[in-house]
Amino acid sequence: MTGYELKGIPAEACRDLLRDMIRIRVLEERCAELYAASKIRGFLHLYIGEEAVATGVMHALDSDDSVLATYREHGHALLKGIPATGIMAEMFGRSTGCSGGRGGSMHLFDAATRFYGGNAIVGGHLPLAVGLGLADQVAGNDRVTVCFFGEGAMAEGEFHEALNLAALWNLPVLFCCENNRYAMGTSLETSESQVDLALKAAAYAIPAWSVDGMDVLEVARATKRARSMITGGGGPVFIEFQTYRFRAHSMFDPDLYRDPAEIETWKERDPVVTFAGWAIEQSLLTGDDVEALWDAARDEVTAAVIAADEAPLEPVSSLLDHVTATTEEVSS
Amino acid sequence: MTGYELKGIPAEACRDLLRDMIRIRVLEERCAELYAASKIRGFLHLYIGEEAVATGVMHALDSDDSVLATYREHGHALLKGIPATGIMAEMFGRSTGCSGGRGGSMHLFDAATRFYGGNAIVGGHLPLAVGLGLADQVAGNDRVTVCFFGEGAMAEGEFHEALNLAALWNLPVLFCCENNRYAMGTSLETSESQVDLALKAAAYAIPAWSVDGMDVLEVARATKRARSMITGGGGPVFIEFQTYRFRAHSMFDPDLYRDPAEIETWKERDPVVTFAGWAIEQSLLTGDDVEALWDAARDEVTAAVIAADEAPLEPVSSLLDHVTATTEEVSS
Amino acid sequence: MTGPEVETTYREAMRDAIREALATDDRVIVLGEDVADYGGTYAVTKGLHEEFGRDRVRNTPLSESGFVGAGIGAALGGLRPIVEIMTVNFSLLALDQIVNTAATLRHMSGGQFHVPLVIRMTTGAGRQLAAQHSHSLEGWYAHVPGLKVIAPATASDARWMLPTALADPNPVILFEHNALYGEHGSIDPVGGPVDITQAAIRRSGNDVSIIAWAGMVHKAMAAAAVLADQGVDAEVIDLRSLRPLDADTLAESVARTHHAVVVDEGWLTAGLNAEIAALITERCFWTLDAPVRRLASAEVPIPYAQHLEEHAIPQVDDIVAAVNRLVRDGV
Amino acid sequence: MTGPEVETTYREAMRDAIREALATDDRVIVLGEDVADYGGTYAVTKGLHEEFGRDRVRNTPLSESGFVGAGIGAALGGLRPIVEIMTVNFSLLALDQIVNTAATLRHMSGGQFHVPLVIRMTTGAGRQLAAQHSHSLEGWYAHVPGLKVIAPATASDARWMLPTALADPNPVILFEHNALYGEHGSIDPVGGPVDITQAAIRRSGNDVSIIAWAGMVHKAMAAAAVLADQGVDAEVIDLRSLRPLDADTLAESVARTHHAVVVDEGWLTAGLNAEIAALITERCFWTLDAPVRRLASAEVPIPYAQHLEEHAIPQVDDIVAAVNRLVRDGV
Ligand SMILES: Cc1ncc(C[n+]2csc(CCOP(=O)(O)OP(=O)(O)O)c2C)c(N)n1
Ligand SMILES: Cc1ncc(C[n+]2csc(CCOP(=O)(O)OP(=O)(O)O)c2C)c(N)n1
Ligand SMILES: [Mg+2]
Ligand SMILES: [Mg+2]
Repeated sequence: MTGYELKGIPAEACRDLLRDMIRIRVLEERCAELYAASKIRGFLHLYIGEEAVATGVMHALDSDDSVLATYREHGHALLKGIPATGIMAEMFGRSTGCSGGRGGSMHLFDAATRFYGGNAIVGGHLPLAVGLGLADQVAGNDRVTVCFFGEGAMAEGEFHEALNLAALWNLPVLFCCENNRYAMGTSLETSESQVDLALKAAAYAIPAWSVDGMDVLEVARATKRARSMITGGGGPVFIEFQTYRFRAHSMFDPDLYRDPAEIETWKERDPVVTFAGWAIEQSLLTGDDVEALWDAARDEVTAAVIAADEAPLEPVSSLLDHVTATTEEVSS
Repeated sequence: MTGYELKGIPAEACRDLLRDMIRIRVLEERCAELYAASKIRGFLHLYIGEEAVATGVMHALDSDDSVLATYREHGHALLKGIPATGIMAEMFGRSTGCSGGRGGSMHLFDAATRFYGGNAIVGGHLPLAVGLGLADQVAGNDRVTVCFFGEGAMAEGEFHEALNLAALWNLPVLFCCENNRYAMGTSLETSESQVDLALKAAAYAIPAWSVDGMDVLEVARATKRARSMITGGGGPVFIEFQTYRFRAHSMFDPDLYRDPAEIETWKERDPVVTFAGWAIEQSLLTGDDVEALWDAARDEVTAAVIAADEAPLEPVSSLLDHVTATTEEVSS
Repeated sequence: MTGPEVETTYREAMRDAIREALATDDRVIVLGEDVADYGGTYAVTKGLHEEFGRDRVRNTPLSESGFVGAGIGAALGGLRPIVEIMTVNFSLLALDQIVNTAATLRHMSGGQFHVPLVIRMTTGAGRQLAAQHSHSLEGWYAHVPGLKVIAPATASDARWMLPTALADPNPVILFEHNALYGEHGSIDPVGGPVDITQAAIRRSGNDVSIIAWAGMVHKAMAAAAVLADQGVDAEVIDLRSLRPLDADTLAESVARTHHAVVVDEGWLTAGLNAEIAALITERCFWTLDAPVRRLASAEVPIPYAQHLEEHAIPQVDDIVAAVNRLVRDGV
Repeated sequence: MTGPEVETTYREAMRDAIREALATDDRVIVLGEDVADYGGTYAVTKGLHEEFGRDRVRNTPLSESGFVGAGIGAALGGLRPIVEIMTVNFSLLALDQIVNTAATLRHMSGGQFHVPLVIRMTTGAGRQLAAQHSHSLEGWYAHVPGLKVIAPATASDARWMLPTALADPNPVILFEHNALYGEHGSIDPVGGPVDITQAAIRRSGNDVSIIAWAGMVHKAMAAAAVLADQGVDAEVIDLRSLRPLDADTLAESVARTHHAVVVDEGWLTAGLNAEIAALITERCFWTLDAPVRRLASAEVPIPYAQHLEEHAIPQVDDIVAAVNRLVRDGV
């Protein structure tokens, strides 16, 4: 059982953290149902079990910070500020989707909140994060670029190239490894010869540490610390968040490679349930408060589903839109 | 000044080491002349200054070991056992060349001695070394695959992917980094955020150390030690050899990026000159012995040049040969 | 050697082929992301690690360049690796290894080395996987001297093209279309290696030659059935081998039908469709009644939304319409 | 706006273009291996780091995927990066970033983002650099929706195509042919961005249209001079833009000359040459007197030996011979 400790986190922030974890959980569970109902198609990757990571990190960021994530990004998108309606409509392939229906589950984007996807080539977005950091450094912005990726991505060459560049150029980038111990069916032990992931960052002289990714308070604290190191000019930071996905990799995955007992053990540390229990125990929240959060999340997601279902499709005549941009489009 | 120490190296081996360093030096200097005379074309990368690395390593290997190198590989090819005639004819583009004139300076190959190039995509041959090691492991050979590459290659993703695979699978591969401090005009400091290169191997849980690459005895000793760890089943080893190239990167390089004083300082540690001097001082060799080694090397290379100059060209009608293999070709 | 045909799926046929290779040749290993416990992204290698062990059916980390390069090295070292890249989309990460090493080694060593390697990967769109997971880049691979490129479209070819590929001393790229795995078909269980120098005429006809491969073969066949009802007798040619191309079969067919339509799931511009059109035109300029018609995907990164994706890719109706226009109006 | 022409080289013209971009737009940075102290592999950026500092003319480690991806990110973040990949051969390592990210981001975000990035790289063979350093893969890039692809063949275009590319809100791939850097030419120092929607007719003629780009333009011009002496009046078209292609100029020319020869330094099969042949045939089927003739490199990894390399690549004599056969014998 996670031993939550408030430390510097304000009590009212706990409610917000719980609320957001619940919002992700509800969104994801609804996605699973909608996939079964064929309303959502393509690949669908759920974040259930890992909510504390995105939630803790996002709460420690400035709204102006840039965020990049993988194809398992609904939660990150939601907390970055994309309305559930935009996310759901996207997965329904509707024109009101946050990517106009062209991206789907794996490619949520939002320029307004600086959410740079939704990237489906494992490791491919790490160099992008470096470039965004470089642009901020050149412009003198004190924004941080936060890049989420799985532990599986760390075996890709891009990981190595991106960390080296970020460190060489002292860029304001926070690398957030969501170590859920599996890359599809490949366990960390068969993916990395060195399973102490923070050690890898040392190969680039990047400060790095490992954090309990099931403890939303620890996640938030670690991120705050990293962010202030970065905005203080200390260059990139790497954090490994140790977490676990409770569901299969995607809706196609029969999950043959994990011991059900292992899954159960991790479920005992369910970040939403344990944190809610602790908050009640600590009298930070009442049981009714928690129920209200679930209700609100359900209402939010239900409204999004209804809106998505009613939303229009992009006309077929628009198929070739947005392949290249015109000067007029980008200057308007 | 390098403080050579014999330690376990037999005295007669010293003569062989010196002989081979001299052979490389003479070969390379002749190449430079032949390039100026337009007898050799394309890109030409010289190994002058770095001879102790290839020499020390090669002397510690079994003749059955496999070797892969970069485009700066004439010396490695020579010591692996490709006759100077085959090397020179290759650079002349003749049919008697070790690659039939199709490879040139950057692509010396020899199946008989297990010399797998001559590879001109920086970092591209590291995964090949992993595969050769895998084939040996599967077949139960106790061969070692030795892969040379520059420090510049360590920034490429392939380095990272290859080391991880080799370590994960415990393969018999020796990674030899020839750290000559520059990748073309890019200094190590602008190429790597972490300049302690052996530390990078730790990120893959690979044993690693750094060796004075100007001291042929140290190079040989380190390689012996690594080789026996590997053949003992210990998996891959990484060695950084600290060295320096006395010439420009290639014949096109005006060498604008190095301080001439830096070059001079390193030249004081010329591996051929200092080792010859020490061997005489230690009475391991006489001055005449050393002269004889130079003479023999000059004769060897001169003969190779004459033979290359007289050698036939491949007929133009053979242009499309060796694009794909036929079953008959490979089974014969 | 032939025996009684049995019903199976494209996926199982492929698996049987791999199983046979593992069982009959010690040098064969299977390498790739999730080929073991997960069973392969498309479940092709499912169960094989239990049969042959994790050393021979070997999971790799996410590192396409690294493990494809390792496959090349292992082939050089005497093994016969079957490397699986999950999809052609990720093969871009390994393209340097394939083009600069696998395809060049033999030539640049003056014929000393050869690289007997099979690289399997899925290709194609149609499953709402969006822009980064829907490429059809067969034409790129078909461009490269030193490679052979094949694309089984039927269960039978899925079963019997792998032995051909494994017997080949060169790097062979084997494309499996992601929409075909569930396709049923009958195979000859004791058939034998397919002759990949020959394109397969899947349907004979006299009015038009429809040329396709992989997923598009099935759409071409469906179109031919519709066209038959409309009085147009279409010949359907399944290329099977994309490098080298069987130019003779194409030329012979078009010389008879005087009309050709190429159907390519990849993008139009500079796709393999262009090569086929150019090749046919060179060989049949004087017998063609109209220019070769090219049907290919719209010039757009494949969108997620189903209706948009459908319109981006050539469909049966598009083929029917194109053939009708070509045969009746000459355009 | 035009001024008196000045003599320069292709290399210096390119450098002037980059210098102007750095001087007039703060958002421009130059990124790549050895662009600073070394001066660029082909000395194009020589001295610029002294003028503009190492932050704006920034050396990268050997990590093509990493720094190209960083360039894409920087473009998203508001910069106008000019990324140099030393040669097209190494661009294979960055192809995932270019194809899966740079080319898709706009579409898959529903038009929210754009990637104003210029990627420069040298291309071509002819310098005895052998199989891993001699590719001509322009056709691959020309295949990809979301990219624009240009290839200046003259000093003037080298000077004035970069401004066009930098003004474009999309990723633009700019190919420089390695054999052209020393070419002299006159440029208008106060010219202005080239209209890359238009191919350039480098020589007007009535008997045959020779279509080329980059290094092959010069060989086509030399061939046209020889052909003129032989009584054949050749038109030479320099494509300049490889994506999009200026199909109208091609069609208009071939409708006049009735004969077309495409000269491609890349390999024949499924090369850009095939697209041009197919495109022309579609537009001019009824006015062509013979099939479009494709001249391209032999299907072999480019060998080192000079005589073999020469025979692998289309030469002036080959063009002359092909045109003569086409114009006189119709093949
Ligand atoms: C380059 C690349 N190779 C393979 C894939 C297929 N794939 C998608 S997700 C995945 C596993 C990634 O694992 P990890 O990075 O740990 O992230 P997680 O899914 O666990 O969040 C794989 C192999 C891909 N999308 N991109
Ligand atoms: C992938 C790739 N990128 C760039 C180049 C061009 N290039 C050739 S050698 C070289 C420098 C390599 O430096 P290093 O690895 O230190 O080896 P060294 O030349 O010093 O022996 C570069 C950039 C290349 N051949 N391959
Ligand atoms: Mg994971
Ligand atoms: Mg170096």
